[in-house]
Amino acid sequence: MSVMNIREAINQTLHDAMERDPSVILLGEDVAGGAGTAGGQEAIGGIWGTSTGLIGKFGPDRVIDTPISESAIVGAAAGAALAGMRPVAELMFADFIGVCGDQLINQIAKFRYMFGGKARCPVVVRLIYGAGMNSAAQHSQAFYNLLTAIPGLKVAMPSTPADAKGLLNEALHGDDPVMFFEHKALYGKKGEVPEGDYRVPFGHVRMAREGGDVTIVAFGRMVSFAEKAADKLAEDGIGCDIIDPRTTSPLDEEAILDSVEQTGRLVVVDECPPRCGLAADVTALVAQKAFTSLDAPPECVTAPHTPVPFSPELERAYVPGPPAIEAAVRRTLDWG
Amino acid sequence: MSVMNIREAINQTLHDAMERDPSVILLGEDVAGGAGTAGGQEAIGGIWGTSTGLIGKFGPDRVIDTPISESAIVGAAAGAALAGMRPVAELMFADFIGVCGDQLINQIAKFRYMFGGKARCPVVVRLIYGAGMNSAAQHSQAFYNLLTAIPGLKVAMPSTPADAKGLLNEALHGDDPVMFFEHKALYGKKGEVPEGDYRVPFGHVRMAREGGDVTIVAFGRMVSFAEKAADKLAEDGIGCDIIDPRTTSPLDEEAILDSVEQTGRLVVVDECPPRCGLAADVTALVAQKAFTSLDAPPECVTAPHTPVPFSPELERAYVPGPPAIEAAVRRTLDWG
Amino acid sequence: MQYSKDGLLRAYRRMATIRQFEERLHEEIAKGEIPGFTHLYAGQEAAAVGVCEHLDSDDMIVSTHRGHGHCIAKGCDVDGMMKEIYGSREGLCKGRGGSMHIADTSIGMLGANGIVGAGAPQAVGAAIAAKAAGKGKVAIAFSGDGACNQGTTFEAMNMAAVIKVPAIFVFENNHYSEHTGDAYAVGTALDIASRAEAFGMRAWRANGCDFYSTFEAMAELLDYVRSTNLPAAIELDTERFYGHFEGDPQRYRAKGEVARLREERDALKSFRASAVTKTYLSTDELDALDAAVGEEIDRAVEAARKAERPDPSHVLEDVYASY
Amino acid sequence: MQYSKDGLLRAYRRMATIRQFEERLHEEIAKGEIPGFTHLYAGQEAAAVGVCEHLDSDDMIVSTHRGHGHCIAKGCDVDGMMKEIYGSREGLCKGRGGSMHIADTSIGMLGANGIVGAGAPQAVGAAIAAKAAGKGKVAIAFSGDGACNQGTTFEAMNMAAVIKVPAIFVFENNHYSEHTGDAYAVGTALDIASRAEAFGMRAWRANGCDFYSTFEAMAELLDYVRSTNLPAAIELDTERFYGHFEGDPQRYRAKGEVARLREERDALKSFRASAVTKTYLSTDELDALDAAVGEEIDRAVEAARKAERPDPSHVLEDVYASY
Ligand SMILES: Cc1ncc(C[n+]2csc(CCOP(=O)(O)OP(=O)(O)O)c2C)c(N)n1
Ligand SMILES: Cc1ncc(C[n+]2csc(CCOP(=O)(O)OP(=O)(O)O)c2C)c(N)n1
Ligand SMILES: [Mg+2]
Ligand SMILES: [Mg+2]
Repeated sequence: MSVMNIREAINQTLHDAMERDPSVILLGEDVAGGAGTAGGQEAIGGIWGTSTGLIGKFGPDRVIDTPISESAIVGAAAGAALAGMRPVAELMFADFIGVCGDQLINQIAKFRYMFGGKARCPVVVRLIYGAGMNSAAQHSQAFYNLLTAIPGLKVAMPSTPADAKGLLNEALHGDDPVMFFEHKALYGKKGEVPEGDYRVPFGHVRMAREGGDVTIVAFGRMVSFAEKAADKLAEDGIGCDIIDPRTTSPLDEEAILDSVEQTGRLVVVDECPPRCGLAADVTALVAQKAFTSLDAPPECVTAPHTPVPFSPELERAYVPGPPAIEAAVRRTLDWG
Repeated sequence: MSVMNIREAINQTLHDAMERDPSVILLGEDVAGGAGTAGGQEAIGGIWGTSTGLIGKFGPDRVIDTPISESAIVGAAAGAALAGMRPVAELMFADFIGVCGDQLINQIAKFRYMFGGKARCPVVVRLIYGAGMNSAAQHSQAFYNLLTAIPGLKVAMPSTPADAKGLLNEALHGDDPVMFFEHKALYGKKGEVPEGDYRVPFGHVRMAREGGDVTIVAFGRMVSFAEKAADKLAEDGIGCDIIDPRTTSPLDEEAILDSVEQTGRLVVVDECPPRCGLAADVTALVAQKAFTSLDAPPECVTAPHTPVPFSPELERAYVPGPPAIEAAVRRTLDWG
Repeated sequence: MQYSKDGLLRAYRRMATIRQFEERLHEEIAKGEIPGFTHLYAGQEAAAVGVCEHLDSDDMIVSTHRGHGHCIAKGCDVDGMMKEIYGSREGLCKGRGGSMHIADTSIGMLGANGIVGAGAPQAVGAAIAAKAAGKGKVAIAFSGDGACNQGTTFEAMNMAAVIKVPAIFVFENNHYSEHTGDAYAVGTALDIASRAEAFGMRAWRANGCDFYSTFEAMAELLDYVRSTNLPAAIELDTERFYGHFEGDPQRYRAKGEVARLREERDALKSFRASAVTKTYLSTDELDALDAAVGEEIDRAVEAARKAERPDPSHVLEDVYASY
Repeated sequence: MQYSKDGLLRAYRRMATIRQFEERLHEEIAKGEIPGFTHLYAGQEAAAVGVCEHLDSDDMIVSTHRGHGHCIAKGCDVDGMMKEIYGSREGLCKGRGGSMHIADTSIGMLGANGIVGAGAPQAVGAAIAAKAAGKGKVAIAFSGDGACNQGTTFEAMNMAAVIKVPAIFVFENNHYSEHTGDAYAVGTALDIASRAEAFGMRAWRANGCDFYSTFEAMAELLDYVRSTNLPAAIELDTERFYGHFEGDPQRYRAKGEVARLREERDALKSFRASAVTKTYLSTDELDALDAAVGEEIDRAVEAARKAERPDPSHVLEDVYASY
């Protein structure tokens, strides 16, 4: 075990994977940075600090700075994967899935099925996502809901450094395309990370906390907000189960249902707007499969049905926060 | 009133709008057809028969055949709308939203909000969608779930000729961007259509049937399948409320909740795969807001979590059909 | 250029296979035997074969919605293709793909594609893999005159030039994208190949209705690409003999256009003419090949008709490798 | 070319306003006064102003993430911009857009855009509207050397050429896209303008650090576009004086690069030099303008600091015109 933040955990995992497996390549805009400049590529180390040191070790044939051409980036990753490689494509902002959407939803997602199960397309797309930095409507979105909706894509979103390593490493060993969501506001979050070839299987929740009175299912950055809310509630003797699904596709339905069967109460916390999102998805799951267990109406705590606003005051109102979660939990308990 | 099919209703509405309002233009691939060929543009009349006769009447400055460049098509529509026009952009297949996703989800959807409420972007995007013609994974998708998830877009999907006219006409009068979904298997469906400037306001369901025992919410082509299932159930004296939401954004929550409050039973029928879709969306709505009314677990009848397969046998298994709806209704009645 | 007799016979057989495969599909589709919608490649045989005769199974291609010809030229199993098009469980893609989605990655056929322009970036990625393998292999994207207007195609060309990989962009200009003429839809000042040149790569031009012309230009191009690992492009002037898809009334055609094309621009005819005059091959040999191919196609259709149908339960298979 | 004194003073004032606006933001951002991330336009003033001085409010522009200069040049209210960048309720976009999303459609400024390459197709649509209005108006897309690699930019150029509308593609080549040099990322054989030519449109080239050079090339270009309703392009060789965004450590720069650029490629300096030698304007007049602009910017910052903040409840406004 060593302590590091999520940025470092991702960086380390990429280093390890590229070391271990020569078919792993990284491509994206400024993943090294500095190509064609006086400063040169080793000076930069990527925009987000997650690819630091890679170009020096593995060179420009494996750490590929690209033009601003997201369709070509993801498309090239798709083609390289069909040809036997394991490409990691970086989308500097998850907001850019619209620019390369077809390669995600009609290509990578469908090859295996459409081509009769023989083609293999193990692309890992790293999507840097999320609000909280006043980056406004086109650089703050979460969008994991849209990709969770697509059969053929797996979707992961770690909220701890250990899971960042474990899930990314798992993705880099699997044969399926994985959409790997990294929250920009979580990069600095620290924690213990197991050494070596540590993997976290997809489709298994992390029980972030066990409390027994209410089930909170929270995604990505929302996990820590749920924890804050739970701390407050604990002062009043209210115990929360906090479930971090870690992957939304596959989703560990059982763990969620098990918890709700105990607590009878569900609060889902999602950074996306409410319509056709994961809050609805999990709520519908529970309504269908744990119908008799529910003692109160399920609660969805989500962003509002608006674009992400720029101004700090507005963005704070936009992002679901601990107070909203706390209130929702109390509503489920006060109900009836 | 006159009787026509959905194709004709759309064609007539486009004719009327272009006649009435010189700022209405139509653009897309082969919306006229025949540009740069010996046959000439009037010979073709569009791929789907929905734009027949337009080029002859309104000429190539208003009925614009484009190169195969969906981003430029929707982007040009966006720019023309910001500049004061009312463009109608045709996406030959809804499956192509990935190719022009950014213009839909980050541009058209956000201008009004992001630019302080002053910009107006009344683009109508016509998306031809749906399975049932053995067109395989990349030409059969519904995808209205993905666009319903996006704040700033309105989403309509008529299932009758009258609604096709009324909703399209409404879209062409409004100041918001509208994603208008036309099911290819419904084009030939006939019905009475009111004359003149007939409009159907968004956010109001059509009660396709009132039965009182079970609430079926069905989208697009699924409405007719729900009707078939309801005919069968009627033989056993089971009465179904069939709700055709007509627009998924805005969604007429009240009408759905009212019906469930009466029936206590909900079946949602959606042509999309199950994750983060409208079946989950409506189920979550009801679970939250009509919790005490539900007498049985809600049922979601959707496509499976797979791409659309080519083979007729497989596609039939893929598309939710009357038997699956009937079975779901019976499950809600037999429950407990 | 020197040709071997075997090589020429093989090329002819491939072209004849494509032609007969497509002509036969045209008939069977008219009978209502085949589900979905189908884009026939007849008329463009010299393009697919003139390109692919240079390749082995380590070289890779990505194809289009009009992919039967590329598949056959690259060596896909004709029986498996026919079964796929019929939607059989025994098809190359288990009946899940159909006409527009045939692939066999094991022989470097990375997939036909229903999305116009989606393939070109994928060829760039395959070219990254080809370069990494270090054996002078290449990756080829087939695109049409319509696809050359899709942003992805441009991005792919630029990226291939920037990252310097052996990607080859083959533009089959059959002068139509669906119902629209290239004279309208391609804004290019000169020709499609000149677009590739504007991205800083070398480009060739050839007659895509003539095997020799395409084959020889590709020989030069491949010499260049295999030795430099740099991208290149070629524009092939070619024709399609059927509609955009089966069922297309083709009202955009000039009167008698198809008859004229079949007279003047038939790759099989022109091959026969030159092959015979150049004395490598006799008319008898070619006739014999035609007959053999005819039997092969008959057998393929017979087999496809009888092949196992998918079971509804199969719909859930193979979405993921593991779940 | 003949210049009027008023015209030159106006152009200088606009350029000085952009420069001081950006220099001041640079200071205020360092103090932590301003939320979000901000891309400064300083160094490229001659480009925005050299283009926009030809336009009136019926001509339209679409801009980029680095949009302050375009906004000011097109006539956006400087106070309103500053308030927007501060995130105030009184900002041009009510604080919902911020630095990257300033727009004022009422004066033909159709929007800055955070998505690289998104603007070019929008300019094609605006050009459709311009052509329909029939008054010789144009629509202009500003793009960078980075944006010239985005598929949407190519599609837009092709479509403008095909449908024949007065769209103008202005490429501001400041030689960097984020941390990458154009020497790497632009595969183009010749220059960016040559890409536009490959799509069949006329293209110009000018010095985007020199007002006269840009202005004169644009005069020619606009004559051509307004009279033909055909698209055109121009590549402007220019420089950015700050990082890609505020906070960028700029490790990709050569040693002393910015100092050299400020010495040799400063549009305000070069304007002063020629303006004075050409005797239209005196140094005093320009100094007075600088001072006036300085006060205007002071007032704008003061006002932005004091302006009303949004209320959390405002988050729900204006998503739709009607719901
Ligand atoms: C992204 C996308 N847009 C539109 C279509 C519909 N479509 C299918 S084929 C085609 C024409 C393609 O023309 P071209 O590239 O010249 O190929 P050809 O059909 O001539 O072989 C179009 C528009 C599509 N499949 N994908
Ligand atoms: C589609 C998309 N990809 C990537 C980015 C991230 N990004 C913002 S600005 C920029 C560089 C743009 O370079 P250029 O077009 O030269 O404009 P400049 O910054 O030099 O003004 C990048 C990559 C983005 N905003 N949108
Ligand atoms: Mg073609
Ligand atoms: Mg630049």
